[in-house]
Amino acid sequence: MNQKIVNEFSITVGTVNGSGSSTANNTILRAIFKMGIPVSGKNLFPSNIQGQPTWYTIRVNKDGFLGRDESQHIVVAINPASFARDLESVAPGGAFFYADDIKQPVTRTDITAYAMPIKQLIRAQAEVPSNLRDLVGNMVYVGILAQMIGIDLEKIHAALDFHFKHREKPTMMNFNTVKAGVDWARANLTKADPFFLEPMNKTDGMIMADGNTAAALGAIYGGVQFAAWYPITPATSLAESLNDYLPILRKREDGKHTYAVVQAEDELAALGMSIGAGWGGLRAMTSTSGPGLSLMTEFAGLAYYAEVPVVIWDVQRIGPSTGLPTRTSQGDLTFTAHIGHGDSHSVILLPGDVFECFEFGWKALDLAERLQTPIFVLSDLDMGMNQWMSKPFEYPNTPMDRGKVLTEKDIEGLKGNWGRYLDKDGDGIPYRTLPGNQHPMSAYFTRGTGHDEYAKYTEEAHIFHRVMERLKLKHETAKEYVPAPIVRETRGAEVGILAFGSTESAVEEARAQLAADGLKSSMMRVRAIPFNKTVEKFIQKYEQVIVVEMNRDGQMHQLLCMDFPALAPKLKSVAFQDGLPASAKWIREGILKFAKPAKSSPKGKKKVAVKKTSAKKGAKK
Amino acid sequence: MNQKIVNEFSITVGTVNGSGSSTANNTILRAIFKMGIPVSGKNLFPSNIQGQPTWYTIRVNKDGFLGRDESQHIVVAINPASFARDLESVAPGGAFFYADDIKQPVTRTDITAYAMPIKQLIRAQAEVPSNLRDLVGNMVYVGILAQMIGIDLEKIHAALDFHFKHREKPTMMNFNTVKAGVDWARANLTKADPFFLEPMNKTDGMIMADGNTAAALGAIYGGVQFAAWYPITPATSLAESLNDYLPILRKREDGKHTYAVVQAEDELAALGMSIGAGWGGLRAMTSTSGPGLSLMTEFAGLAYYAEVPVVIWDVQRIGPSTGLPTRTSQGDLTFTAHIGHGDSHSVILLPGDVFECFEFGWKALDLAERLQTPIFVLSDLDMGMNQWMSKPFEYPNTPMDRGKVLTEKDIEGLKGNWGRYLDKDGDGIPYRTLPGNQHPMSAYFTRGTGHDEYAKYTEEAHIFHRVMERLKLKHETAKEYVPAPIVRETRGAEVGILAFGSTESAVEEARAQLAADGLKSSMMRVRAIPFNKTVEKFIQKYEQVIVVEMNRDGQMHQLLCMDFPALAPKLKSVAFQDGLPASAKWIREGILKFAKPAKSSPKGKKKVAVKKTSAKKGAKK
Amino acid sequence: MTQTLPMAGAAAPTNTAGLTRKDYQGSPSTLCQGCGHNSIASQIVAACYEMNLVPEKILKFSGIGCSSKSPTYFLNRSFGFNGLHGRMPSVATGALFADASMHGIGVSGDGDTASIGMGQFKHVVRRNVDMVYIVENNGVYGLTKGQFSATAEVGLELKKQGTNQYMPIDICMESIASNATFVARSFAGDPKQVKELLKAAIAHNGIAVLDIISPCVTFNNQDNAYHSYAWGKDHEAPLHELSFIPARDEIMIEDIEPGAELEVELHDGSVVKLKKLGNDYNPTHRWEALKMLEEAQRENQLVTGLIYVEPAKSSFTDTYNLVDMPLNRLTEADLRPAHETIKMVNEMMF
Amino acid sequence: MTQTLPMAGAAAPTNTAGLTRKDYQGSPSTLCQGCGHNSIASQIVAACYEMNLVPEKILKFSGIGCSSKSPTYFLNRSFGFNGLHGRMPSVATGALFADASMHGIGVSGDGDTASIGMGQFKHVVRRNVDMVYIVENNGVYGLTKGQFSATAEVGLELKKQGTNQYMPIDICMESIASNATFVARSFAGDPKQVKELLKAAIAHNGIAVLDIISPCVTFNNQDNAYHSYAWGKDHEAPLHELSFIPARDEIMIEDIEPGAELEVELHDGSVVKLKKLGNDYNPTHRWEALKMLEEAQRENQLVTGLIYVEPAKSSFTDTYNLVDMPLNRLTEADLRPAHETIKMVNEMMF
Ligand SMILES: Cc1ncc(C[n+]2csc(CCOP(=O)(O)OP(=O)(O)O)c2C)c(N)n1
Ligand SMILES: Cc1ncc(C[n+]2csc(CCOP(=O)(O)OP(=O)(O)O)c2C)c(N)n1
Ligand code: SF4
Ligand code: SF4
Ligand SMILES: [Mg+2]
Ligand SMILES: [Mg+2]
Repeated sequence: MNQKIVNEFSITVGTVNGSGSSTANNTILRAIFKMGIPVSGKNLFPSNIQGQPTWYTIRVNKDGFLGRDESQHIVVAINPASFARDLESVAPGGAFFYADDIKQPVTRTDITAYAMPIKQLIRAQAEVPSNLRDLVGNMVYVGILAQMIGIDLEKIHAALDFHFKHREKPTMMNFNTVKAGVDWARANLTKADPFFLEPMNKTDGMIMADGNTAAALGAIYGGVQFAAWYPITPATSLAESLNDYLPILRKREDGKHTYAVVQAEDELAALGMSIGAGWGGLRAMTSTSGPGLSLMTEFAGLAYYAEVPVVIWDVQRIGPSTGLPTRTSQGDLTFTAHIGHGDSHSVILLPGDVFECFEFGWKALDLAERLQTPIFVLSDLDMGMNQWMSKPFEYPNTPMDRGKVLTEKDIEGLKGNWGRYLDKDGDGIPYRTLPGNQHPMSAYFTRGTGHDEYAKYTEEAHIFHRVMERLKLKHETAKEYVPAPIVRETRGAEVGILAFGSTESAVEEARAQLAADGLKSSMMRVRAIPFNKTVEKFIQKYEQVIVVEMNRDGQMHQLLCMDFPALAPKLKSVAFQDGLPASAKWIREGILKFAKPAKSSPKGKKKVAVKKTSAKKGAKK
Repeated sequence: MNQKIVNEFSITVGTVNGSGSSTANNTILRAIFKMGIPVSGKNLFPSNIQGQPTWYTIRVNKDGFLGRDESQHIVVAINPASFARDLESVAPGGAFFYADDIKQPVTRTDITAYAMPIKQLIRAQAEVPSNLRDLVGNMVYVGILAQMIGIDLEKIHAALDFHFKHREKPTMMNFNTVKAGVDWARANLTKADPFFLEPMNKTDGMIMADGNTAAALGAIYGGVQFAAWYPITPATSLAESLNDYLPILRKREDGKHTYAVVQAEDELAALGMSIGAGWGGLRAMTSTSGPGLSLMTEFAGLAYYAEVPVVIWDVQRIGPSTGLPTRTSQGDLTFTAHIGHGDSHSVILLPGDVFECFEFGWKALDLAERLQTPIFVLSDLDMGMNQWMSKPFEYPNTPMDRGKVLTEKDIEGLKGNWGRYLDKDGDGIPYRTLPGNQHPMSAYFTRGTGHDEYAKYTEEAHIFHRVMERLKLKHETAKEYVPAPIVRETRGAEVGILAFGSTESAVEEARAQLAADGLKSSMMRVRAIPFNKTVEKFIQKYEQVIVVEMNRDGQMHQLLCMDFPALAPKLKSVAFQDGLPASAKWIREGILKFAKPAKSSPKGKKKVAVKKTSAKKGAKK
Repeated sequence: MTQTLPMAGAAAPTNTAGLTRKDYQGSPSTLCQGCGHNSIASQIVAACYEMNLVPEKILKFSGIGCSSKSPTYFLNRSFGFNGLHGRMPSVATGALFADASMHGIGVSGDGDTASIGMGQFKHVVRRNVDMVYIVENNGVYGLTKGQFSATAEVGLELKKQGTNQYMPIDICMESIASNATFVARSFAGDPKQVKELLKAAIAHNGIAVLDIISPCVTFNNQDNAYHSYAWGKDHEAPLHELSFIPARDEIMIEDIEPGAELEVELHDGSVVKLKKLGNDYNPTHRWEALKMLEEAQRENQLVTGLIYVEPAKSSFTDTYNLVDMPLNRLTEADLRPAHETIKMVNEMMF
Repeated sequence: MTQTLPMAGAAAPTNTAGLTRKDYQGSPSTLCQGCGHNSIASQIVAACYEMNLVPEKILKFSGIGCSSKSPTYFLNRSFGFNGLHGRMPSVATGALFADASMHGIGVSGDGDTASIGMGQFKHVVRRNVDMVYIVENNGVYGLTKGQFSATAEVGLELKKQGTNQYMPIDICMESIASNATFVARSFAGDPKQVKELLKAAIAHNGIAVLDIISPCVTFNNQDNAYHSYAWGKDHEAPLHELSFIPARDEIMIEDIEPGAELEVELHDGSVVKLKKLGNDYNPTHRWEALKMLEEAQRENQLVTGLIYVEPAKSSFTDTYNLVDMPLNRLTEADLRPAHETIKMVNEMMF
């Protein structure tokens, strides 16, 4: 056995979808999390319902780098159909656990292989009814793995207890199966691989959640009142979480509802309804992914021009077109920034983690009403559907911002002398009234056609021009309101790195590796469009700013060049997309194409321990 | 009377829509054209059907500058509702002809006013039945104007004869009414304004046409076989022209059809049908404007990713949203360039005049099949619906390019060993087969989901990546095929000007004015996206390149900055939009913000004669 | 903009809401003279006035088209939303949640509803959203100058468009097929019936579809010679003059007795056969309604009156069991969960 | 990829097209075991084989959904286009112009057709496009894991989705309302009937809508406890295990006599009442068809068989009077006007 590798490896389980292995995988993830070790889980699932190969990867990393690791140190192979590629995917020196009923040869000698008699062990579990053997059988590999790498059984129990909502019977049936695995492994297997877990205290006070749940919860704390949606992977669970949590968190004594969630007939209708509700004065949102967003184009333009508050979550998957519905991407950025015919520019929020999904969940609703415009929130499949460690969600630290709304009294005070699209404050944001306002001078007529400051129809060239210029001013104003970027400067940094969204963890890991290589970098994570002054200053400060993103065309780079032509020559693009979450590997390699580390490695800094195998792009072939 | 102003002024007729004045206005336009004088006509019409103010502007310019002139030298006021603003709009020193039944005071003394007894004169025309008096009455002002500025009566007769398809009766009834106007004016009016027409020979061999008719004709010469469309201003007349001319130009002995034009239920269906037809091997197209284009977003992404040839004409009107349906714009550029979620980039053609509408009408079909991708052609309302002088249309000078298509024989030769998405030639363009191919190995399955080189479904990361990279290569290849820019270099030019589309004439006029001011410029008119080497070289050559366009956000400037970050600091944006066609005035003023003329005016060059009044942006208030 | 209008409820001469007819008016119409859509707008004014509705309690919606311009021509004191072509239903559906005590009146065209808007139309019907859905049905696209719509008669010929090949979509049958709870048909030139049906529709809880035949005086010419005007007595040279639209009067019909038929000649000489439902017709049988419509289609008749009604059903918003206070008057206290809940939420996350 | 398949028409053992059943097969299905969609795919293979169709003369179309994946599971030798969600009709409409001698077979789902695709569905029906339009109807969105579709039963409860509030959309009634020329309904578990109706549909000139009830074994559970499996004999703790999908067999029914009824229990215990149309039923009366469907809705029955057919009409492409040669085989000589015409065109411009 090589030197022990502790809390710094990744585990991949290759199985068949519809086989119920997600309970098993979640149990492993949660147990490790409860051991205090930083951990993440990523589900690589097919776009069908049953019978196709699926993989779940768990990464443990004592330093907290939880982006995708291109190396698979431990592979658990349950699916005969993917056995060969699973075997091939194990990093040299890694461990390979496989179901012994798969009658295929283990041809590699550079790894440790363990055969697992899963079928046999589950049949021996008398309490498991025969129709559930396939399902509960997954717990066998949990037990074997627990024994071999050292997952705390108490934590496994806690994870099962949580999963089964504290119902003892199923918890114990599953736990007993885990223990059967443990017992068998203890009796029959000899540890020959280097991977070990040891308890830490790095997850104290943290939670585990996915971005879609976080977004829904954030929206609920933002007082969401109306959501219309149409099912689409990977956004579906966002709307479904609203259905899950609204009844709990907005329960009232009288049993009545302060909200409505509507499954629309398609995405055009979903956004149309949300726009109607937002116009009506409700905190309104919709959630979708690429194809749905494309269908929302015309309505997005209407909301922009008619100045209707609405929030649009786009949980990105890889496109164009239907693409790979179950793979992640940051590919909708340029499209969203200029969605719709004619001159337009969008306000876009870019949450970087689950915590921000929650935070932007409520902030987006504030911003929509403040700016009277659609607010797009671009999450992605990796952030939205996978489990992430996170700081606990924080209660909103500012009161709800309902924006500029005039009540009956206000209108009376103004003697009716107001204009829906008048810029009274010089910030480009006009005042609005809400339907139901009983003042006889409160009403106005909303339209997507040319209108003047009093919302009257017009075809006058100079008025059309004036209104459009005000919208431009409003976009300037938006810069003051949207979340500022996160800047992490390093003294003596030779290069600036600019990233956004779910790549954060992988970028930080790459930075640490580069620092070890001798290349110091500063980092800015952009959290919104339009870009504010801080973004410009950061770019100004560095000779080169490398823009890292998970798409083909370098879309953030495109938008930055558009907005900062004078600085464009400094901006370099590191962009890559293949549907898999970002890894430190391609980021590091990409950055090295532009910036070379100083010759000598900096004093004392140890090499980052994670071994690099000859990993390929797009891991699995 | 001031000094005579010959062949260098503009005439605006203010009337009511639905009143049939377009025959009158067209008659004036055509008669002047037949006098050999460069002339253009622009219709400023409301987005309704009857009863609203509408204006028609005719510009005559001996130097051939035919863009919009912000000054109105001669105004004809027929509409009581717009009388006051029509009166106000006359340039100082100008002429004002008005219907004497409008009982409103002529308050200005700096212009020449002529009252016209239209009602009275038409009632005296015995041959005009009473129900047609309003319609034919418009001929009275044609006659009066003809007499006062010198329109050749013979040419008026020719114009009427053409309009009435050589039917004598209506031609004569209208012509007699014109003559009644002439006679009355000769007897009753004294010329007091400086505007005169004098015959020239500058229109010899030229034709007059609108861009939509030209586009339809071009498509017919391109062998269009399938067009699906949905009515929308200002694109409707493109599809309707297909209906007009296909039966004439593709008439067959057997009375059968080689084409189908389908009015779809909406734009989603229009593009869907066209994609189906393009996939099936037909030369297929659709035509629309902004809102329709927005609705086509999802299908456009499918065609891009599944590599289906199809042509999409977007006759731009001003947006966002419904905007002003009857006003022009170049505002769909950035949106079109990145239409659809996910990574994508479009091939866009940018015709600059009616001649190119015809030319790109057939070329776009060639390109679509050559590149196997949607080809967007961005025209605009001004080019599409207004009458322009043009070189005669030219018969296509290259045979049809049907692209890479494999027949039964080819497949047999390859022993079926082909892949729909295999890049055999290294240019990113694969080979396709057409439905109906009877070889048992010819069939493939088209999808918007992930696919490999053999068109098989895949979720493999590296294959998805590889296919997307090939599409990027194909976009590079496109640069060789799309129309090259038109470059007009001036020796010693201090500045480069980059423009596209219908602004050409106004830009050239501005350049002439600037040259007279002492600022020399070179000009490049970009005709397609992706930008090719010539574009890059032009930008490299000049210290400053000023990008002129008719939209708010400087969209061409945006796209150039994205594509040429290293050159971005040189690129300056002159962008303006208010729905009116571009004028030399704002272009010149915009350019002067960046580039100052050399102190001394160049020797001998006379000032351009057109007088500048204190014209406002958005002319009419 | 600064004059103060009377507050609803203030003493005033006319109706029991204390409002005059003027308080229900809209801006001047910009539609063609004689367009059927104009008289529908007048009847909306009349119906709301006579029902003593407060304009502030009404929401107006429309799509895009000549018909969809109408909401600016009635009820200036009501909020209105003129949305996208074919997408009126979704905007209305969302907006009506804002304050469920308000009435929704939507105006659409046959192109807006039956072509591009077919999907949203069918779904707003299916959901039984509480609103009046008026289709101002002229068989053509007015605003884009006379293309066929999906309700155009089969065999109709139009210049530039050729001959319509398809069976017309029957708005009423479509509504009933999708389980509409109120379906009626009328003719714009029959203001009395239009008004009465409007009143019934406004009073209905749930979707009320009103298919109103509203001739386009400008484009719907069955005559093959599109816009042809005879030049001189001999009629020898008909001319196509697209840009001239003569002023015409709207076609108004006399009262039809229940059960009676009337042939109405339109401006272009084409004829529609109207038939008023008899007193013996029972509009609560879905089955009878379908039968009647199917027969009328074969007879080429337009049967007018209340075709189907199912009064008992709860409307879309009803099914959401909303609080009594209009949702858009709720405040942070009602909408943001209490501070202490955040701990619970974090615990739910594991 | 290099093996040579027999050319159509070559001598071969089985059908008169000289092809074996294998020549009609597709790739292995990736749908759930027991999914009704799979057996429909098999019947398409069987029908085409038995009708001696040449696969190269068939075009396959679909939208997005489990159902829409099906075209890869039959007729590998046919060209196929798996387009966008709800937009199969438009792609098919355009593609069928390419070579009017080909047959079109489209497969869609109830979500694909009746929710997002409602507009295109109604219009492809109205146009009478010559194709078979199969709706694999399971009342849910399978591929997105079990939300209600617009054909879901009213009152159906699903975990996370709540209770369905709306009346289901009846694909057959919708088709007839929009003047479909061939409308039939069947049950995936009745392969004989499915096959016979498929054959009739393929033979029909014009749109042939086939609404096939095709139970989703994985998500369509009327049982409130979504995916609940009893743990132990006492059934005390039902569990929600979303990621586990047990293998199940497809439900197959015995032959029903014409006119007879059969109650079929689905995997989740819910029951559908099937009734086969009797021999006395005349499917050429639109009127009778509507009546029958309306009654069946009230009786909560699914009536199977050929519901309506109108054989005489000409299809969409017929009305275009196309040349005999497939349009996509025409060449420049057919398509580009002669050189001399350009002069005439320029003269037409003034
Ligand atoms: C997405 C989109 N496509 C097309 C149009 C152009 N358009 C405006 S109105 C109209 C048709 C209106 O017809 P209808 O609804 O029957 O109304 P009418 O004018 O006949 O009253 C069309 C196609 C548009 N505004 N938006
Ligand atoms: C524009 C768009 N919206 C949403 C989706 C996600 N989606 C995929 S399949 C599907 C529903 C399919 O339901 P149905 O047509 O009934 O097919 P089934 O899976 O039940 O056979 C949805 C909503 C999509 N692919 N595209
Ligand atoms: S065009 Fe027709 S529908 Fe439009 S306003 Fe005129 S008469 Fe009415
Ligand atoms: S989820 Fe349902 S519809 Fe989809 S394949 Fe499985 S059983 Fe069939
Ligand atoms: Mg209409
Ligand atoms: Mg379904």
